[in-house]
Amino acid sequence: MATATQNKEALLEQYRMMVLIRVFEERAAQLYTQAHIGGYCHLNIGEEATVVGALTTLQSNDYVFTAYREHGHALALGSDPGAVMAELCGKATGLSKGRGGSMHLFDLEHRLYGGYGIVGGHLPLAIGAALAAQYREEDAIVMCLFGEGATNIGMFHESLNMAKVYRLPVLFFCVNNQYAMGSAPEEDSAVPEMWMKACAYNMPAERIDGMDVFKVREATQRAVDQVRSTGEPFFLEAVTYRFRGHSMADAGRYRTQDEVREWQQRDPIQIFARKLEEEGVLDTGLRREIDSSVEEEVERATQFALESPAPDVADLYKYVYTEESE
Amino acid sequence: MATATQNKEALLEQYRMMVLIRVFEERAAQLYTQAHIGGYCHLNIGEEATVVGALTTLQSNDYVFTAYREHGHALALGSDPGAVMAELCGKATGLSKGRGGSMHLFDLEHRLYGGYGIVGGHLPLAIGAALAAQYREEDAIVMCLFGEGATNIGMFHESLNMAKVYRLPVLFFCVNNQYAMGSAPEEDSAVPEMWMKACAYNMPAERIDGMDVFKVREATQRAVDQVRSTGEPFFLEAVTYRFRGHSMADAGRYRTQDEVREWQQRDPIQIFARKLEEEGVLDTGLRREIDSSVEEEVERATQFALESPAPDVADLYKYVYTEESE
Amino acid sequence: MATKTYREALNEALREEMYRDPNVFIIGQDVGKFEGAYRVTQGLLAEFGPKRVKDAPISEMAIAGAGIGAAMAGLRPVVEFMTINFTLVAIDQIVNNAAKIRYMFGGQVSVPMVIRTPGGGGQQLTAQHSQNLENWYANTPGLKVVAPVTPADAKGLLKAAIRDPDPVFFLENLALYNTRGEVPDEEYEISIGTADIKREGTDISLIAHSRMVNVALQAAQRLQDEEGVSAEVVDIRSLRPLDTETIVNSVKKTNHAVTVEEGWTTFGVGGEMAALLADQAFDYLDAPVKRVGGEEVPMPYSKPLERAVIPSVDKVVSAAMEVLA
Amino acid sequence: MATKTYREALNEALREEMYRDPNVFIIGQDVGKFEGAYRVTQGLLAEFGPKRVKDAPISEMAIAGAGIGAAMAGLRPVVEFMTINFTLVAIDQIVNNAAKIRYMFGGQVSVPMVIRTPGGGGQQLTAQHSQNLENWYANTPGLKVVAPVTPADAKGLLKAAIRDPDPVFFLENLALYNTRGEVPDEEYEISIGTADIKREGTDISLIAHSRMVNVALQAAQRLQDEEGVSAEVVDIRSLRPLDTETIVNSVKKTNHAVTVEEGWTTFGVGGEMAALLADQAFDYLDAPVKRVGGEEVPMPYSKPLERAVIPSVDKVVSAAMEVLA
Ligand SMILES: Cc1ncc(C[n+]2csc(CCOP(=O)(O)OP(=O)(O)O)c2C)c(N)n1
Ligand SMILES: Cc1ncc(C[n+]2csc(CCOP(=O)(O)OP(=O)(O)O)c2C)c(N)n1
Ligand SMILES: [Mg+2]
Ligand SMILES: [Mg+2]
Repeated sequence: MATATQNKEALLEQYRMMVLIRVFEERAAQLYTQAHIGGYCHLNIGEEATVVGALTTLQSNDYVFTAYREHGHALALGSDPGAVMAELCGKATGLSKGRGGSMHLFDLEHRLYGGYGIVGGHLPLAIGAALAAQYREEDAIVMCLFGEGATNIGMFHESLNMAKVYRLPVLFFCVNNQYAMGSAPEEDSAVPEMWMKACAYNMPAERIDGMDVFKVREATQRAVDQVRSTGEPFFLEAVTYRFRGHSMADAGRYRTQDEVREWQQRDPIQIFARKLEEEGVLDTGLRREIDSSVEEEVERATQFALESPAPDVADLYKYVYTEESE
Repeated sequence: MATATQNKEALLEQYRMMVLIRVFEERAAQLYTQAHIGGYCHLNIGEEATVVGALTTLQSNDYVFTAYREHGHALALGSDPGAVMAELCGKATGLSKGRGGSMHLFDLEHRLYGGYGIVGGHLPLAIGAALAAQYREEDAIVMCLFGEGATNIGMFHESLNMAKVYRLPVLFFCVNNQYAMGSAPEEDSAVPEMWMKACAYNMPAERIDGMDVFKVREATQRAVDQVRSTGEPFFLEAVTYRFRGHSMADAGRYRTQDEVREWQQRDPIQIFARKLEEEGVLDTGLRREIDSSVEEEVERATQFALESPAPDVADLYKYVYTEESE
Repeated sequence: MATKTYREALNEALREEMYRDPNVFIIGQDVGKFEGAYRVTQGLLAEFGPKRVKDAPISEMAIAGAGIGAAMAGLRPVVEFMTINFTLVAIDQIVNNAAKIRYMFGGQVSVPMVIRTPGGGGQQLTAQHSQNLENWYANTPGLKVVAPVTPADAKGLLKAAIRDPDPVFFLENLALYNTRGEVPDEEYEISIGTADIKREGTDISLIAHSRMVNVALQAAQRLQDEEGVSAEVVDIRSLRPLDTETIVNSVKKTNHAVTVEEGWTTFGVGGEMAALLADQAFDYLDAPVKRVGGEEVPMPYSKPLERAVIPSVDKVVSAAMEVLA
Repeated sequence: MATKTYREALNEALREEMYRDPNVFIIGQDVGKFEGAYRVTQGLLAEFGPKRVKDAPISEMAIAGAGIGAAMAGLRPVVEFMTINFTLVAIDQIVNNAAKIRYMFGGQVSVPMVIRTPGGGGQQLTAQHSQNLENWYANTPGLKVVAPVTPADAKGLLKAAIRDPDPVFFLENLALYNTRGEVPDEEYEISIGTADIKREGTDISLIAHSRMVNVALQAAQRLQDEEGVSAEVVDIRSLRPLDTETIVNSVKKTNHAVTVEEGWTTFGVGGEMAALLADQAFDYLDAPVKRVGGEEVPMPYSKPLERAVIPSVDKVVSAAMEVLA
């Protein structure tokens, strides 16, 4: 049984985290329509199994680089939901002090080395962090997450090649949610499955069901261990689906409602809950308890965000340069 | 027998062209040391079989895009040696009117769509020309040549992917001369052979001996025909060797003289001549005749170049914009 | 004349040019099925089909290069970049190929291509998505660069750009798409290389391009209403080639100048304007030329910080009063 | 003080900093076995081994990004680009990551990295290999940009750049590598953000950076010898941050200014200088500010054409005499 290798608490914590991400994102969507959040806002709803399964396999000195769809990543790594929500609301108490917003979360303590906005632009950075780990002979690895759309950009190619040439400990983690804005992989990519691209870099690769947190965790843990022990890169592709639009403004004309509904039948949280119930780890009471504690947590995070002050305009030039603090 | 499918004249013309390229390049090297040629100057010496084998398979409406090591390409496509040498000398009578120099030969009449200086920078252009051919339903194909070093840059990846996604008639022709300046493929590339990279684009690919003009021609002709008939891209890798430095200033400390000498044993012109002699197509007399007529041709080209006028400085702004002619 | 949005004007220009010339086609990310990240290409896929409206992978270098190569082969590509920020990944193609191919090959081939893209900030899109890089393109010979502010200019200049035999960088602005203005019903073009006086005045010239022209216009109104100052608003409109005559003549008349731009001030567009005036209108200037530009920080997300970065009507009015003091 | 070439001075700075700080390492194409396309890293692979001197594939985006990521993780990378032209393929990494990471993440991480690369023309390297793009980098907050002209400045500024906690774009110049000058024997640094008066004068300020400082110096000598004009040569040296005080003070003294740059004039470095003066030295200027810059064409190959493009001593002298007329 897939759960056998993990203890009950860890499983419940994964469940709680998936629910936390879901509720957090739903609240973020609300705050967006209420204009507390602005700009682009990309949600993880539908991708919770992938996010939690991937990010709970790391050790505390590993590095994580990811793209702009990263609220869940921060939460899964242990960032304070209040600080994440505050960042989304552009507050001084936010994870990036209100400078970064939804797309640019960074949490040094929890080793989140940033959410980035240029598609594929963070892959080269992951190479650099891995180089540093290798240089200093740390046992740290780098997990670098990106969408399937990002595999078509030049930086993807250069980064995978360099990771292999330098033999760097990077786990390339492709979150294939099947759309890059309005484009499906069949329309954008010469190969239909992303793991296939690893062949050009002589890199081991695997494709996994991203809707099943068990499978994601299991495969990721194996990959993480292999990267750590060999010091060489690995490529994982998790197939998932984003239930919402690309960002908050997306008419969704590029896919049918039927398709969305079909995928919603495979809601990763429902799948996981059912499995945990079957295995006696979760029951209706406990589930309700967890769910409502998460609701409260998100409510507290939201209140914290809303009540936090905006950054002081007098600090506009702070952080441009290291010494500068005018 | 490899020659059986080709008539004698064609074979002798290929021989003549290989010698022409060799003699031309040797003369260019001289002119460089005499300061008649400046800037960067990249020679094809050692690569003649690849150049001639590849470029003599095209029809007159095909497009050719290549990199800065392209004197031989122009000659093989039929450009006037005088105009090529004049360009190298920066003269108004040059192929690119003295504006382009060694790296930027262009000959609209002979469908040479340019030599380019940014490694990999011309691959996207080849996509565009192929798009135009497809758009207008021409039966033209695009041959795009580049070094093995260029396969590591992002533009390579984006171009191959796009060619396949749009199903474009492009023959990607990798001239693997085993060095990118001082770097060998083993040091730069995650896979040891370049044709292997085509797997990431679901593209048919083949590796050939680039020192044997028969083999190059035969494989290229097959590839050209396939691209033309299917309208889809193909990837060829020809393994060759550059006998000289990367450009005129190259101390060559990254390889041993032994290695160079070993490869010079496989001089493509000698190999071809021997084969043609064995098959009775060529004999010592005819060979001497061809060689000396080539010498004369290069001498005429050189005189033409040296005697040609430099561009008029008053025309400095000519060609910046289409209407402009001040 | 009908009133249209900037977006509609662009869409009309594209549609009309696609009807006029079968060689005109559109290529870019999500220009088709998604109908454009900012819906400028709305309806065009349905009307012209996938051959003329080509969705592309996230491969900006290949997209730009494909446009250039297609133009070299005689087509008339209109390349859409979702925003100007993403041109950075492909700037090598634009600067080293589009701009130089004609020249370095001795005039044997032209590159009749348009690159359309919105720039600017103000939407809380943060540091990587709020840039103004048009001065870099305007620094590059071989390119033409235009930056219309009104729907009428947008339509007329886009038509001119598509018909131009050389590569044109066509700058739009996120905050302009929904703005409205009168657009002529009849067929027309606006010449690349012409600045435009958007408001006449006698006391000071406010020199701007793209969205900042609107800020300058509001500032001019405030200067009139509150200070009795008659400000002339010069819309640069074409950054390359520059209509230096119109700009210089305005200042010869008003003897005072303030430049306004969304981008970072140092090494920005205002610098070129001030330098032009310091050279060609030296004897006419009665006071220092002041520049109002974006604060020199990566764009912060937080709304009050972002607001503090982008030039405001207040800042322009203050700068004008300082110059006139 | 010993006389050294610009190349030797750079090589020394690298070597000394690598001994001083084990976190300093070099990454770039052909920096190791090939010993550097322009031999600046000569001998370093042998001395420090492949961990400290990393040869890289032709993957500029990955190289730049690897530098940035390593810097974020606490190392001190010195990234070599073979020439400034190839930074264009990686400019997105430099502008959108190196320059912005500290700010957009609220100061949690710095990017202590140096990008070294030669710019400029004059070697018949043609359009794609003869660019001057430093004004674009100097337009970008978050970056520092320096452009030394003497071997002594090169060494002192490279040391300062390597020790700086923020990303520094370090501009060299192909035509300077073999030039010689005195270099102090003792340990020293030159502060980023300081301009330098390379020759004192009273009649006119010639304002330049990088190799054009030498052209300005020759012009100053000619002006002295042939026209009896005392020209002051201001070496901008640091394009970001700018030492506006030194530049403005020079012109307050001489009341006349000519700017000289290798790059294209319009939207170039001279524009910023002229704008600075039109603002802060307005009352001191006795004549228009003239700019001498590269002719606005893609660089042609032919020697006489190339020579016509790059600012010459003649052109600087003429511009100075025109300003003083
Ligand atoms: C270089 C670049 N081009 C285009 C964009 C606009 N854009 C933002 S997200 C996106 C789709 C990315 O899809 P994918 O990588 O699959 O990630 P997902 O959004 O599905 O998580 C695009 C095209 C961008 N940010 N950067
Ligand atoms: C983007 C870019 N990076 C670096 C260079 C410098 N450079 C010129 S040629 C070359 C080697 C290219 O090797 P390869 O592609 O194998 O072609 P070859 O020279 O062997 O024919 C390099 C690194 C360049 N021109 N463009
Ligand atoms: Mg996706
Ligand atoms: Mg090679």
